[in-house]
Amino acid sequence: MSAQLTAKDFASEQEVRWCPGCGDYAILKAVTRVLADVGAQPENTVFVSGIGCAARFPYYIESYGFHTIHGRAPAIATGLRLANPELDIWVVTGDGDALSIGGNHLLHALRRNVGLKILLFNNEVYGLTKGQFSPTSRPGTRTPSSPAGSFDSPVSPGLFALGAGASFIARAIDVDKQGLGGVLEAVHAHEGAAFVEIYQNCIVYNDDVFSTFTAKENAADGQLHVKHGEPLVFGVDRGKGLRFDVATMKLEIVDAKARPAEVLRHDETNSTLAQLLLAMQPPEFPVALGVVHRNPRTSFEAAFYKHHPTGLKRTASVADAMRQTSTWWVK
Amino acid sequence: MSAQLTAKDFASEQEVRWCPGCGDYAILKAVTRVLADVGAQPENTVFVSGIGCAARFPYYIESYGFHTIHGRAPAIATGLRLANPELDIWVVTGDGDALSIGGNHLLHALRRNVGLKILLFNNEVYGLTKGQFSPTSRPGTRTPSSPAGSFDSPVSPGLFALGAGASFIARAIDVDKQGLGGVLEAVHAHEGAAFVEIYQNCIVYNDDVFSTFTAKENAADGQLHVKHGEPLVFGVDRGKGLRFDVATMKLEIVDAKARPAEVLRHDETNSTLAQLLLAMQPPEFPVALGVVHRNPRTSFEAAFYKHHPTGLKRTASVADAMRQTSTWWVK
Amino acid sequence: MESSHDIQAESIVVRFAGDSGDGVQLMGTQFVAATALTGRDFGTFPDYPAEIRAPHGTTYGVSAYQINLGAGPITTAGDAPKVLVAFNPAALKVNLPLLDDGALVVVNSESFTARGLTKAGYAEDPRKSGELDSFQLVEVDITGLTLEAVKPYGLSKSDAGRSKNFWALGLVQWMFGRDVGIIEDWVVKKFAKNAVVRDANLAALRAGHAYGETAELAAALPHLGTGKASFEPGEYRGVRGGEALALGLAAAGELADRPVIFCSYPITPASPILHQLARMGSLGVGVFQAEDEIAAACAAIGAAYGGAIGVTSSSGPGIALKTEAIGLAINAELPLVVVDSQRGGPSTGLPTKTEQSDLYQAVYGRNADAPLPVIAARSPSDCFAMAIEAVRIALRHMTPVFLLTDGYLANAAEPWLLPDMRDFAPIKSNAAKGPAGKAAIFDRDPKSLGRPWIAPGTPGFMHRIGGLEKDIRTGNISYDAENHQAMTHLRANKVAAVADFIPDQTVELGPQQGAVAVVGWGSTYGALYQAVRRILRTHKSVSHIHLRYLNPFPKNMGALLSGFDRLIVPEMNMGQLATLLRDKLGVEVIQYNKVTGQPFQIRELVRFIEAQLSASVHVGSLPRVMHGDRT
Amino acid sequence: MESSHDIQAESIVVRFAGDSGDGVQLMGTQFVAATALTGRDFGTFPDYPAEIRAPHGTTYGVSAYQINLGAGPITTAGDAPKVLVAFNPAALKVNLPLLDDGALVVVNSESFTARGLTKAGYAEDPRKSGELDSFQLVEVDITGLTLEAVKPYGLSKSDAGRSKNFWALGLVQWMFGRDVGIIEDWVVKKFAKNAVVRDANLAALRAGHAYGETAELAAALPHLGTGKASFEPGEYRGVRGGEALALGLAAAGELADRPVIFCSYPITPASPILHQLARMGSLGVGVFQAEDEIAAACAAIGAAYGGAIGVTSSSGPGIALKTEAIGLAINAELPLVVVDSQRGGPSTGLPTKTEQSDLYQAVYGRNADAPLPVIAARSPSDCFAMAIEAVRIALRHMTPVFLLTDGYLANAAEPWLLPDMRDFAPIKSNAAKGPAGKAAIFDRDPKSLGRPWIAPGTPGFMHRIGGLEKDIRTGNISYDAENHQAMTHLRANKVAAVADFIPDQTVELGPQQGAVAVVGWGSTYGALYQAVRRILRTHKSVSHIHLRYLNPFPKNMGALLSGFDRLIVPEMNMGQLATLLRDKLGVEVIQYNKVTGQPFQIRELVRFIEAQLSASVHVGSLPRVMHGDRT
Ligand SMILES: Cc1ncc(C[n+]2csc(CCOP(=O)(O)OP(=O)(O)O)c2C)c(N)n1
Ligand SMILES: Cc1ncc(C[n+]2csc(CCOP(=O)(O)OP(=O)(O)O)c2C)c(N)n1
Ligand code: SF4
Ligand code: SF4
Ligand SMILES: [Mg+2]
Ligand SMILES: [Mg+2]
Repeated sequence: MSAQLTAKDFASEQEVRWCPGCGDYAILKAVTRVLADVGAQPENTVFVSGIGCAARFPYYIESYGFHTIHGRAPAIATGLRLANPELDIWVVTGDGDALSIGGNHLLHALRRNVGLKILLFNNEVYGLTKGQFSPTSRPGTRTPSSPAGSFDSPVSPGLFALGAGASFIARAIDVDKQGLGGVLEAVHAHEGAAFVEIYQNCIVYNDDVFSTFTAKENAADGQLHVKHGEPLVFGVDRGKGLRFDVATMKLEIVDAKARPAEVLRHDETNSTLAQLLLAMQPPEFPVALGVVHRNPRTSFEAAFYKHHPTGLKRTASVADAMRQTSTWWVK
Repeated sequence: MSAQLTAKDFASEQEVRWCPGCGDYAILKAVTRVLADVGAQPENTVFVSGIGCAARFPYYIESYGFHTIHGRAPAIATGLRLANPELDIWVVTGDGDALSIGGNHLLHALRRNVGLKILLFNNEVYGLTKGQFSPTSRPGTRTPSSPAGSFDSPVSPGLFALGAGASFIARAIDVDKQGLGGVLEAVHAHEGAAFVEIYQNCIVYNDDVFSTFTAKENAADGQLHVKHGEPLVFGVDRGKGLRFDVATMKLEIVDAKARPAEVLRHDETNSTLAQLLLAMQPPEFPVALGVVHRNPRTSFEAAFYKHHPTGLKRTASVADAMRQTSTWWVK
Repeated sequence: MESSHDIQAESIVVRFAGDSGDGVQLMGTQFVAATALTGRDFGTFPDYPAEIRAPHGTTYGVSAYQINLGAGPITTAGDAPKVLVAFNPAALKVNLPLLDDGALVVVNSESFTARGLTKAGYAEDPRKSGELDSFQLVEVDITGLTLEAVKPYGLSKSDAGRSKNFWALGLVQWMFGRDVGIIEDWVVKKFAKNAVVRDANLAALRAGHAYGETAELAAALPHLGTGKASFEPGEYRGVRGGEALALGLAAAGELADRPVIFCSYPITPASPILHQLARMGSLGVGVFQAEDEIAAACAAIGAAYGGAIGVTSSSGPGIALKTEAIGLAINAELPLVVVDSQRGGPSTGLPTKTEQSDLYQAVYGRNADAPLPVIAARSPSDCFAMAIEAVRIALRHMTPVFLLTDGYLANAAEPWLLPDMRDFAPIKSNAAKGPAGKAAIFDRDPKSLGRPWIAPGTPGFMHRIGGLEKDIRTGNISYDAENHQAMTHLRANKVAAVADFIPDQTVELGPQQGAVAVVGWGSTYGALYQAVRRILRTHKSVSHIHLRYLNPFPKNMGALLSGFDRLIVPEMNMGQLATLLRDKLGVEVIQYNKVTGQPFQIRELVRFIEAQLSASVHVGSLPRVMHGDRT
Repeated sequence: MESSHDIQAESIVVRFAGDSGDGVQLMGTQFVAATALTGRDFGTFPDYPAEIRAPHGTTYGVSAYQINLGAGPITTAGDAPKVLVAFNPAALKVNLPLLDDGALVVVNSESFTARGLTKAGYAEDPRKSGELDSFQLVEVDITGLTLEAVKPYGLSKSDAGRSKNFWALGLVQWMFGRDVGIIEDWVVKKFAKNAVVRDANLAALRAGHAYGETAELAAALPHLGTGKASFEPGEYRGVRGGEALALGLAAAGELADRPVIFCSYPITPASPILHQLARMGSLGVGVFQAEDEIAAACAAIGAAYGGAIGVTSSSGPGIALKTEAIGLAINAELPLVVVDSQRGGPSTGLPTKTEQSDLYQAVYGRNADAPLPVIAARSPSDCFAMAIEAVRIALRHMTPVFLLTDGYLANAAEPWLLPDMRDFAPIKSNAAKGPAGKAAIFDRDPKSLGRPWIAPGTPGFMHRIGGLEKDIRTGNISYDAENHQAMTHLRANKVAAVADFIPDQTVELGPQQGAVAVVGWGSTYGALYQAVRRILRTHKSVSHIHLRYLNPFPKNMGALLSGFDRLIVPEMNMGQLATLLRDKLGVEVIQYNKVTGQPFQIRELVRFIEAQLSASVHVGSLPRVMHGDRT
């Protein structure tokens, strides 16, 4: 492996063309930094995206990149994965790209556990097409296509991924260097499909939609950063904790200092806990961030190559294969 | 409303063309019976299907029917629902039709909570195309397209529906008259999207794949019929019960007679319990059957018509509308 | 007093250009509103950047708005602007190549800083480099003068700067010898909720106008004057294709007395139709924003099955995804309107650029023999009539219908003589003829071959339909060989039957027969019309024929075209109508193809057509395919 | 000793028919295997019911297998069977209309019970009603004699009955004067795991054969004899189109020395290719069964991007869904093979019936100007060669390529002279010419216009591609007008360049120029060939031209066709090649269209062509479109 590269080395020569102040800039910065930190090699790194503002991402990274068509990135990346399982393949997608038109491919990439690092930039809006509501928009969102407020009930990316059988589910905030950085490193290390929902601020069409928990003043009570094996606490000086009440089969918030024993510890392998954490919503509950669920299992490409032990190298000839049935000679 | 109709009245004149012994026959019988029992009217009942053996269903029911294209029935039914919210709309689909090609539309019909009665006939195989593995096939399934055994990890229809935010999730077995009948009645009564997974035996391409819990001798220990508010017990003389262990955040089986207090009671509104029940698999656990989850919320069409209080009747004229901007006269 | 360099002409093309944030689109639309009231004809076209909001001052962030105004008939936004107002160096750089010789160039001098010039990619200040010598340059510190004017309202510098466009608008109004009254009225209405902004904009507007008045400057500023249009009497408004199309669909619902359910997934440049219809609930229009284009097409089919007017809309890539579903509508014989707002391709291509290249997809682009009617709008206001026509055909013949429009029509605006809705015949659909029962479902109208439209909920008519081949009489599934042949003919005959209901093809301009006919379709109407009009002035024999019905062709097409020695077919694609003419009529055509994402320019068409006119009549000797003006 | 009614002919058409459960398909394939060894040429076609396993004894549950055998060249499964073996009344009812006059009809008498007759929809027993008078009826209690024969093995009645097909096969073998040796060998191999079944089948087979031997019966049973074919020397096997196509794709991988990644979603009649390739892992073939057709096309594109040979396969409705993705492959300039196994349509249509109606979709069926090469296989064994050709074109020009086949080719079988793989040139792909760097990515081969194929993982060549229009030099996104025009031309020229690499169009049969040429494409090859051959015997001047390259056409096409007074274009669609010929070559053609889901019959073609030959040469006086024989 060649000399350690820096974040700069992963910045392509292309001029970045997001709106000034777009959350995508912060994500781009975090990704290039992590690529450098984990010692990724540009030639073995591929960014595949669909269509959308988020999907512009590959142009700005000095690696291989494929800006494909709307919603299909996971399917294209799956084919690429089978052709070359050695690559680091990142899929960058938006809430519309991934969950509106692309929902089916995301479902199947996750349940098959294809080795893809999937970053979903959720800004709860269709940015590139100028601001219509998306499947993650909250009811009542006023947009050009919902002037009186949208009335679709939204889907939760995390719960959807869990239902699809994802082996890795994480969450982060665009401008949270540390949180996002940590998640991206875990993503890079995961074999199989790694799914990350990144709360991304669209300053033009959906500004501050996440501020209820991303804003400085709301961070302490609004964010719960989970860590495997550690108690699920949050709030100013981590004074609040999560407790599970078997009677109601629901979570509740308790004084972590007063009743430490009752506070749940995070188990990233437990999907029931994952469901409870992913379902939490402000203001009643904080938003769970970090690696919420990680339960490794055989990746799709590993299973595929178990069926192709020679790695798609030929071990027989077509000349023989065409004779694998009764043939006859004419003299 | 006219005279009470019988199951026979709901049988169309079309000759039924499934393979002799196919589980679809039993389901057809149950559906016609329930339609009669609930006093459905043929002219206000519509069966919409995609493509597959299951999707042949509409031909055999004396009602309106639309045998559409592969995977798209939920989308077509959504449009029909908006055009006429008074109808009883049933969507009949297979595991391939609903979860392979149709996954995206099913996701969105469920999260929007469109008033559709969705029956998924799961035979864990593509029947109509002669037996290839499907997204619900177990790993190792040998089929024409997986001669050495399939290696896709399957998706759980129930968990997928839960992740999509379904307001109603039930399960039944094709030949279980009572269980299936009860579920279908609940489906008929539900407003919003009602999702049912029916274990259906494909005698030709996947015979007995469910016998581990459907076979008479396995029924007692293999099936848990849930009922809202009642203890979650099963086994011979209902001697076994489900208990939740907070330490492991997992279910365990206990002696229901010895420790009745610890046995969970079914709460169909609790989605955490739903996840635990839907995830249970034999042989460790019984298969949960009946109405596993029911948590009513505003249906999509209700929200739509709140925006169209006059029910898409005109309250203004185009002649006026085209003048809603500055106009000028030329004399 | 007249200044030497005043501009007086039949019509004048004006262009405003600046950053996405500079509000040139608003400035343009207000200028047009004012223009309309002066009895001028006009054509406009906005030129958006592909990026939502590109970094400030960059060339790819430049937004422009072009207006062609004066004596009518004006049918395009004009070739080369005579007047450019550029708010920054990037705007100047991008638009300079488009200008007519000697054009008036008003620049915002404040923006010509070193930083602004580099951002625009200018090595040297164009004001000094001499590259503006062939133009009339007028430098005005628009920013500075605006800040000055709005100071009383104590806005932040950046907020205050936002009034620039109103200041410039005031100045332009003065140059055209108009006051700013009606713009003031609009500002007062528009910013009613925000008094400070309202007053700042008003102040800027008036200041700009006053700036022209001030004697000592007048000399530098030319007066601009155009001829007046002679309009047919009536009530007019300005309209864009997207608005007209949305209104047309609502009107069709009114004429058919059925709800319209519009199912779409956003995509450029089709979204404006979605946005317009989302506000037309009171007109009996329901809008469903689907999860993707397939769902949108399918939901529209479901709505049609349910008895509503099902419409789906997209652009090329999205239409491609609807292909399979459209086949279902053909087989199930359900009415469906598919609106295709064409854009540059293939694949994602050039989303914000215009093109006419989905004609193949509309006519031939399905699996199996799957014919359907295809029509196209030819101008912004024509979108209204053609939307009604599309619904009329769909309901009469019980078939999906393609309505083609494009990125140019979607955004271009023109004056629209408001129609009297009583002039449109009601839209009838086929009712069951026989008694209740399945037999009635496929008991077709003998002329249109349309079947009765019977929705679920109707007692006594329960039946099953689907995508499998059906028996021509009973509608039951049929794999019978002879029946499939018969159904295949029926589907072909049904589409052919449309020709029995549509008007004969007419000649727009020029003789009914002669040496050369220029045959076009869709949004090129305006440019072809003007080109032929110009040539006719020189007393040469040339005619303009413009198609709105592309499949089937009007019945008289063959006869009409045979009356011309040569047919020139200009298209913004590689020759798709040319293919249709060869395939369906067996005629030989001379193609003129331009695929640049830009509308035709009148002058390039004139040049090409005149070349053909002077060329020998022997077609063989002519190049069969020519290509667009690359400049 | 010869019985009066023996059948001796150049070739004989035999048809086996019974319930889906009766094993007629197995019977057919074994009879063919035996036939091959006797040095006869053959063509076969199975006729499956649409239902998986329809209720026993119903007409729509009938499965049939037809073999045309004898002196070559045999290129179809034959028009009218001379021999029918019917296992039950339904099988008789369905197949009787197909038979040749005086055909031999062997029926299983046991099945002609009242119940069996009603299930088949017979009001009256056809054996008594006289409707069999014009045939030679032979009644044999096949079931009874089979049970008799297998009694020793103590099978249940229903299991024992399963050996029926072997009993009948033994009898047919005897009628053709053959022994049952090689069938015995096969049974022994096939049922090695189940001795009882093996022995029962062997016993039935021998009993059927012995039944013929038995003197007193021989009289009733005719001997059947055909001419011998004169085969080119070499090693042969029987092959179906699906098998040949799969082997061809694997062979292409071998010739290109790249893995083949085949991405598909099951659909009739394309699935056999998927099933075959799923067993070819050792040939470097990876199979991905995707969640839908869109994912299949996209995964194949991703695989191609990754440096593997990406192939996707489907039938009409599934191909329609791939349309948008194929446009991406065009814009990104990635190699992709799209195999379209055509079937009856529109929409779901007639899944199990054959048709040639996706030619429009392949050539014109995309948004925008999106040209790509289209080729078609003409016989089962030709699928092998054309699969290799499709990959060769895709890699050379870096473009998606359509390979058209259909339901007939997929399932029909014929003898295949096994090729020597050394006769195929290796398949080359474009390597980077220049030094490492982005510049190399679009540095095209000047002849093919194909760009270098550089996959992720290659150091130094990191680059970005996508579906937006790109700069013709740098490959960066470009919205530039002139560049879009240039790229549009480049895409057109690239496809046109394919013609510089493919062979000239040849004439299959008949003179190089003359009165009439019959021009066809795809699976109609065999029928057209025989029809023209028959007519040539009558010394009339007619030629057969069959296209394998449909877009672009071979360079000499225009010149070649101009050598004929009239062109007859028979197609199993409404005239799609006819459109292409008019569009691309401007020629006038006489269409003969049949859209019944059934392959052409030689006799109907002969009838039509001869009518054209005797008609006056003045084309105008001829109906331009004629339709297929409805019987
Ligand atoms: C087939 C197709 N349909 C629709 C579009 C238009 N389109 C492009 S991006 C987009 C949605 C973008 O939203 P999201 O995925 O959330 O990305 P964002 O722009 O918000 O980052 C849409 C509808 C398209 N390009 N292609
Ligand atoms: C667009 C399209 N793709 C593929 C097919 C072929 N096809 C028909 S049904 C089917 C799958 C059927 O499986 P499932 O939905 O489980 O229904 P089942 O037959 O098992 O009841 C497939 C692949 C089709 N008809 N249309
Ligand atoms: S529109 Fe929103 S998401 Fe898109 S670039 Fe601008 S700020 Fe970012
Ligand atoms: S194939 Fe299977 S699912 Fe289909 S009809 Fe036959 S038994 Fe039923
Ligand atoms: Mg978004
Ligand atoms: Mg199934």
